[in-house]
Amino acid sequence: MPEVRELEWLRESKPSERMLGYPQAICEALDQALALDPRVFVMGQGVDDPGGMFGTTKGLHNTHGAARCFDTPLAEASMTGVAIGAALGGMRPVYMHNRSDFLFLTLDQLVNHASKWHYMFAGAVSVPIVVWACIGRGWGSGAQHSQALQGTMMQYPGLKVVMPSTAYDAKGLMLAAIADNNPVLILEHRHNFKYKGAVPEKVYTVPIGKGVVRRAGSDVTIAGISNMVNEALLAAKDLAAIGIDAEVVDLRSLRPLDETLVLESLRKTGRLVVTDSGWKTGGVAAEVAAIAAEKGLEFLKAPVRRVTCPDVPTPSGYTLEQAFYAAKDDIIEAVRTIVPPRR
Amino acid sequence: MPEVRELEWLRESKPSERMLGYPQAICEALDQALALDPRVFVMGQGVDDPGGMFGTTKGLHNTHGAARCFDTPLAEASMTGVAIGAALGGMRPVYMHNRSDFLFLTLDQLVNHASKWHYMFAGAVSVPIVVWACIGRGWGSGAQHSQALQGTMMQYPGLKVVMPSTAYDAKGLMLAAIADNNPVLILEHRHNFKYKGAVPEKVYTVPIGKGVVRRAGSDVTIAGISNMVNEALLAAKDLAAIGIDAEVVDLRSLRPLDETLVLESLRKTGRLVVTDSGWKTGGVAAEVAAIAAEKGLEFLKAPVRRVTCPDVPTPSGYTLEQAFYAAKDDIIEAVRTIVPPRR
Amino acid sequence: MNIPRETLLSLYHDMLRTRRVEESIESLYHEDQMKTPIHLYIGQEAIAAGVCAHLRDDDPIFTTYRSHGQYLSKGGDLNSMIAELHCKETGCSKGRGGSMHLIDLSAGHYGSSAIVGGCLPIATGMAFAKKAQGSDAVTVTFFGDGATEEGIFYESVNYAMLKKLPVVFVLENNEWAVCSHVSTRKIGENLFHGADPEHLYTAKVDGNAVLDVYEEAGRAFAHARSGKGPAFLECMTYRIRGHAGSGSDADLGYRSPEDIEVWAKRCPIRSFRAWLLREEVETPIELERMDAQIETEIENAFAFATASPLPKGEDLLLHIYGE
Amino acid sequence: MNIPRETLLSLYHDMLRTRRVEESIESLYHEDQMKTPIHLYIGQEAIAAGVCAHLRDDDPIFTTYRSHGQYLSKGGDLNSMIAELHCKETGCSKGRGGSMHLIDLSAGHYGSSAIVGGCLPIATGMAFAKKAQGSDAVTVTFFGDGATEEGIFYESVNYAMLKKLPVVFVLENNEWAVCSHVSTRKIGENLFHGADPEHLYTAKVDGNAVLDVYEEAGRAFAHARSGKGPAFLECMTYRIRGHAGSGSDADLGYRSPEDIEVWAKRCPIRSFRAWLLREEVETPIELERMDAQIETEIENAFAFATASPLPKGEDLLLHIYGE
Ligand SMILES: Cc1ncc(C[n+]2csc(CCOP(=O)(O)OP(=O)(O)O)c2C)c(N)n1
Ligand SMILES: Cc1ncc(C[n+]2csc(CCOP(=O)(O)OP(=O)(O)O)c2C)c(N)n1
Ligand SMILES: [Mg+2]
Ligand SMILES: [Mg+2]
Repeated sequence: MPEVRELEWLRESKPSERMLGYPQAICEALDQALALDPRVFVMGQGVDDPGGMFGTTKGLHNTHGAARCFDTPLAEASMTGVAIGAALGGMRPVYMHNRSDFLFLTLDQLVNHASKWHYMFAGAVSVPIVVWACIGRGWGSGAQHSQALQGTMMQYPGLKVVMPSTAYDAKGLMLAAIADNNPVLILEHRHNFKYKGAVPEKVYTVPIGKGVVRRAGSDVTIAGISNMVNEALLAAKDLAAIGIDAEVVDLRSLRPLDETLVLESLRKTGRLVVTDSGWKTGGVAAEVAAIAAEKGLEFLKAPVRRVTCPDVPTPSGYTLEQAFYAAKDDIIEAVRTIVPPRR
Repeated sequence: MPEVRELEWLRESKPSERMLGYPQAICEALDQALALDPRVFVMGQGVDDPGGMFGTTKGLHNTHGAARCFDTPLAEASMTGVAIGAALGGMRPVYMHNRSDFLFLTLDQLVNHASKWHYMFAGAVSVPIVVWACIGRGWGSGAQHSQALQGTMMQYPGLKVVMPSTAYDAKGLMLAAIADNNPVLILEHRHNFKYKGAVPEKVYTVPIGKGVVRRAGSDVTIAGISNMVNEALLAAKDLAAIGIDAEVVDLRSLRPLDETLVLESLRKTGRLVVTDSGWKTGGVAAEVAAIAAEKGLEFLKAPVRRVTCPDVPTPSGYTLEQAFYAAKDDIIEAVRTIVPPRR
Repeated sequence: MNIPRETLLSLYHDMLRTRRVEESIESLYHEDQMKTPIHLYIGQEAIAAGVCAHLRDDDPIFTTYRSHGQYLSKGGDLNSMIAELHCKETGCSKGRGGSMHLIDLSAGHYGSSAIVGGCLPIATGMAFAKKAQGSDAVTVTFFGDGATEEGIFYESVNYAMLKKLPVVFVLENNEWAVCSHVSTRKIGENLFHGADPEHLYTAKVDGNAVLDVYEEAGRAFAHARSGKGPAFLECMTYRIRGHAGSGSDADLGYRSPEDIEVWAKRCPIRSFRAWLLREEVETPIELERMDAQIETEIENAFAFATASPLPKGEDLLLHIYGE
Repeated sequence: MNIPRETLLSLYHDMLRTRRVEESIESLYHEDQMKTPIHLYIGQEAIAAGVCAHLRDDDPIFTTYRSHGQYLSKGGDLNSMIAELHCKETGCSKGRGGSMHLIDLSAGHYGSSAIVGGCLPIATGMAFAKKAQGSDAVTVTFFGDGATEEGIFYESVNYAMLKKLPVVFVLENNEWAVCSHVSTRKIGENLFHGADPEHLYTAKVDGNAVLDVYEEAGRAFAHARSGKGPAFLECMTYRIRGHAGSGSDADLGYRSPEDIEVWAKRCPIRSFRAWLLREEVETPIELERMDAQIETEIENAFAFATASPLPKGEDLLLHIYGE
C-alpha cells in the first residue's frame, strides 16, 4: 500500500483532535455498538481472523466474546437470511463481506426479502440489518474481486445505501446504520483504508441521506462518493492552481440521495461533474446526471460529465488497471471540458 | 386478461401479412432455432408444462424431444451455471424464467461468471447463452413476483440486454440473441403477451443494439422500452389530438444502448420524456436522461422527464397497483409539463 | 401415545376449519373479489394441524405462498387473512401483501415468502436469535419439495446443525412443483435423512395421517426445545388441486386423474373423522355442530372482508421504511 | 494395482514440477513483478497429479484461484502461466485474468473462478454438453472444503445425479478456508458420502498419497466414463502455506505451528520419492536429473515472462464481447 495521505481538508477537526485510521474508525463504531447494545452482533467470513477484516473488526471477538463477533461458513445467501431472521427476532446483526462481489450471492435474500419484508407486511415488522461490503481494488484483484456495485445496489426500495469517504463518516455512518430500523448497506472502498482522519471518541451518528460539501467553490460542482471524493478534492486543489474554483460535494448516501444538496450546489456553479468508482452505464453518475437534467436544467451552463470506470470488467494487469481506474486527472480533464479556461 | 389490443402502428406490415400472438412469436423463434441448430436447447422451470411458459415454449418438447426442451429443478443459481458450462462445451442454451425476480438467485453465475468469462480469458472462450425472464404484473403479483429489473441488469459489461415491444421484435431478438456469441438477457414484459403483430414466417433477426422510431414527431421525444412503448404510442395518439406531435423511440436494446438514435431524435424535438416499467432511481430512465444531460444538452429546450414506477416495492392490492404502474396518462401529463400548449 | 381428548378434537377442528376456508375461497374465487393468486392447501391440512398443535404463541413460524393452513393452525386471525385475500386495508398485511404474504405476530407467524426456499435461512436466523436470547422457543419453517432443490435449503440446515439451533424444518412433500413431478427434479432420498442423528433429528411421516404427524412432530419439538439442535420432518402428501387458482387441474394432462382420485380418497380429515367416531371420541352430532360453527365463522370473515375498505392509492408510498 | 513405470514417473514428475514452480513463484514474489494475488498449492500436489493422470486432452477441467497444480498437471502451458502471473500480454489470459484466472484450451483447461464454488455448476453444464454430444469425455472440477458450504455445490451434485452426468467432483479438503478451520464451518461428514451409490460414486482418500489418489480417481473416472453418472472424490490434505501470498503464516496464531509441521512432514513428494527409490522404480541420479531439467524449464518460463510485453492501456476495451 502507498503511504497514508492525509488530506487536511478532510479533517473536520482541530489539530488537537484525535486522528484515527479509517479501518480503526469502523472498528471503534462496532466496538461501541457491541458495548452499548446487547442486540448487536457482528458476523462474516473472517471477522475473527488475525487480520480482522482489514482491521475493521480486529479483536472484537476477544473483547465481546465469540457469540458477538463470529465467523460464518461460506454460504453468503443463507447467512444473509440468518441475519434477516435474527433481526426479526429482535437482534441487530452486522454482516460483513470483504469483497462486494459476493453480494451477488445474497441478492435474493437482501433484495427479495430484507428490503421488502417491512413493506409486504405493511410495517408489522422491520429488518434492522447492516450489510457491510468492501470494494476491492488493485494488485490484480480482477473481474470477480473488485466490482463497485453501488449503481446496482442503490436501486432497491427498502434498502438504504451509504458510502463513507472519511474516517469520521465511516464511524458515524456505521453507528447510524446500526441504529436504523431498516436494512442498510454500507459499501466501503478499500482505497479509503489508507486514510486517517479526526474521529471523536464519543458515540455519534452521521445522518443517512445527507450529503456534505467538502469544499466550497463557484465554478463547477464535482459530486462524488467514497474514494472518488478524495480524488475530487485532489483535483480541486490542482484546479485551483489554474484558477478554477471547484465545489466538491460528497454524496455520502446513495439511497436516500441528497438531491437538494446537489441541486443547490449546481444552482451556484452551473456546471456538474459526477464521479464514481463504479461503471458508467446505469450507475450512480447516471442517476445524479439525470437529476440535473430533470430538476437542474435551468442551472446547467454546460453538459454534465461523468467520470467513472469504463464499461469493462476489471482487468488484472497493472497497466490495464491504470487505464481502468478513474482518478484525479480524469476529473480535471472533465472539468476543463466544461469550464472555460481562467488564465 | 383484457382483450387483445392491436396497435395498428405497431404493425410493420401490410394487412395481407400474417398476424401472430406475441408469445407465439417467441415460440416460433425457439422452434426455428431448435430446428436449424442442433446446439440449441431450451431449459427452464415449466418450459414443458401444459401452459408452456405462457405459450412461449408450448409444445417444443413434443416437436423437438425432451432432450432439447426440458424442465429443471428449482435451482436457479446452478442451472445458470449449467447453461454456462454447456455453452463452453459448444451448446447454445436458452434458459427461461417465468418471473424476473428469480434472476437475483442467478446473478453470481450470470454476472460474476457468464458476463466475465470471455473477458477474463481475453477472448479464449465465449459464453453464448440466452437468459429469458418475464416481468410479472398485476393480479396481486406483489413485491416478489413483479420486479422490473432492467435498471440493474443493464449495468454489467459483457452482458447484453434487450427488451422487445412487438411480436416482430420478440421473434427477431430471440433469434438474434441465440445467434449472438455472448450472454444475452431478454427481459420480457407480461403485458406484451396480449398483443398480436405482423410476424414473417421466415427466419430473421433484429439487430441487438439498435433502437427504432415507432412514430415520427417533432415536438417531443418519448423514449421507452417494452410495454411502455405501447403506452407511449397510446399517449402520442392522445397528444396528437391536442396538437402535440410526439416522436416515439423504442430503445429495444438496453446494452448496447442506441444512444445515437436518442440523440438524433432529441436534436429534432428538443424535449425528452423517458418511460420505463422499472423503478425510477438508478434505472433505465436515469441512464437515458444522463445521456441527454451529457451529450444532448444543447438540444434540450426543457427539463427531461422520467415516467417510471415510483420507488416502492410492488403492492398487491388492486387500488395500490393502479397507483403504482405508470401508463399512458402519466406520459401525457409529463409531456404537457414540458411542451407548451398548442391550442 | 396418549393424546388428550381436547387435543384430538382440536386437531380435527384445525383441519376441518382450514378445509372449509379453502373451499370457501375456492367457491368464491371466480367472483374476482380476491384479486391475488391463491395456492390451496386442500389435502395437506394434517401437516399444519399436527405440527402447530405443539407450538406456543411465542414459537415463531415462517411459511410460503401456500400457507393458509399453517397460518390458521398457528392461530392466525381468520378475518385478517380473508381480508388480505381481498387486499383490503383490514387485511393482515393491509392489502400490500395479498395471499402470498400473510403475517400475524400475535400468533407468532412472522411472514411468508413467494420465493421458493426464501424463508429457510430466515427461520434459521430467528432460531439463532431465540437461542442467543436464552429463550426455549422453537422456530418452524414449512416448505415444499421444490424448495429442497434450492441450495439455500442445504446451507440453512447445515448452519442449523453447526450451531445446534432450535429450528424444525417441515418439508411438505406433495410430489408436485407446479406441473413437475418430484421424480423429474430429484433423485433418491433426501440426503438429510442420512445426517448424523447427533446433528439433526430426522423423520419421515405420512402427511395425511394427522396423528402420525402429531406424534413425529412432537418428537422433533422435544428434541429442538431441549437444546439438542434442529430437526427435519418430511411429510409425504399430495397436492390435490392445481398449483394456483381454484379447481381441479386433472384435465391438463400432466398428471393422472387416477392419482388425484387415489389421494383425494386418502383425505386426512375424512379418515380422522371416522377414527374419532370409531374411537367414540366425539359424537356425529357434535362434529356437525363444529362444522356449522366453522361455517358461520367463515361467513363472518368474508362479510368482514367484503365490508372492509380498499387501500387508498395515495397511500402507495407508506411502509417503505420502518421508523 | 499395477501401475506402469512411466505413469509412476510421470506422477512424480508432475508433483515435483508443480512444487518447483510454486517454490519459484514464492521466492520471487517479493520482487513485485507478479502483481496479482497468489494462492500456493504446496502440499496438495498429489491430488492434481493423481487425478489428472487419468485425463485426456479432451476431458475438460475447471478450477479455482488455487489452481497452479491442476493447470500444470492437466498439461497447461508453463510459459503462459508464468507470463499470466506477470500479467503479460503473452499470458494464457493476456494479463486480463492474473493468477486467479488461468486457461489453456489445448489442454482442456476451461478456466478458473475466484468465486468459491463458482465452477461447480459450470463443470456440470460442460458434462451435460459432452453427454448430449455423445462424447465419452469426463469433466472434472476441483474445489476446496469451503466450497462445499455453498448451496451451489449441493445443487450441482444433485443435478449431476439426476441427469447421470459424466462429471467428477474433486474436493480438496485442506482443512482451511483462509483462517477458518473446517470444523468451525461444517459439522459431520459430507452428506454426499451417504448418497445412494447408484446415483453417486463416492470415495474419500488420503490426498497426500499420490497412489491412493490415482487409484481412487481411476475408479471414479471408470464410473463416470462408462456412463454411470457422476462421482465425488474427497481428498484429505492440508494447506501448508498461508491462504494467499508467499511464505508461512505460522506466526499469525490462528493455527498451531505443530500442525503445519506434522503435515509438512507428510509431504506427498518426499514420501513418493522414497517409495520410488525403495521399489527401485528409478535411481536417485535420474530423479536428480529430472529435478534439474524442471529447474531449467522453470527458469526459461520466468525468462519468457520477464521478457514479454505488458498489455497496453489503450487495449483496455478489447475482449468485452465475443464476435
Ligand atoms: C426461487 C423460485 N423459483 C421458482 C418459483 C416459481 N414457483 C412458484 S411455486 C413453485 C413450485 C414450488 O413447489 P414446492 O416447493 O413443492 O411447493 P408447493 O407449491 O408444492 O407447495 C415454483 C416453481 C418461485 N416462486 N421461486
Ligand atoms: C463466494 C465466495 N465467498 C468468499 C470468498 C473469499 N474467499 C476466497 S478463498 C476463500 C477460502 C476458500 O476455502 P476453500 O474452498 O477451502 O479453498 P482453499 O483456499 O482452501 O483452497 C474465501 C473465503 C470467495 N472468493 N468467494
Ligand atoms: Mg410441492
Ligand atoms: Mg480449504
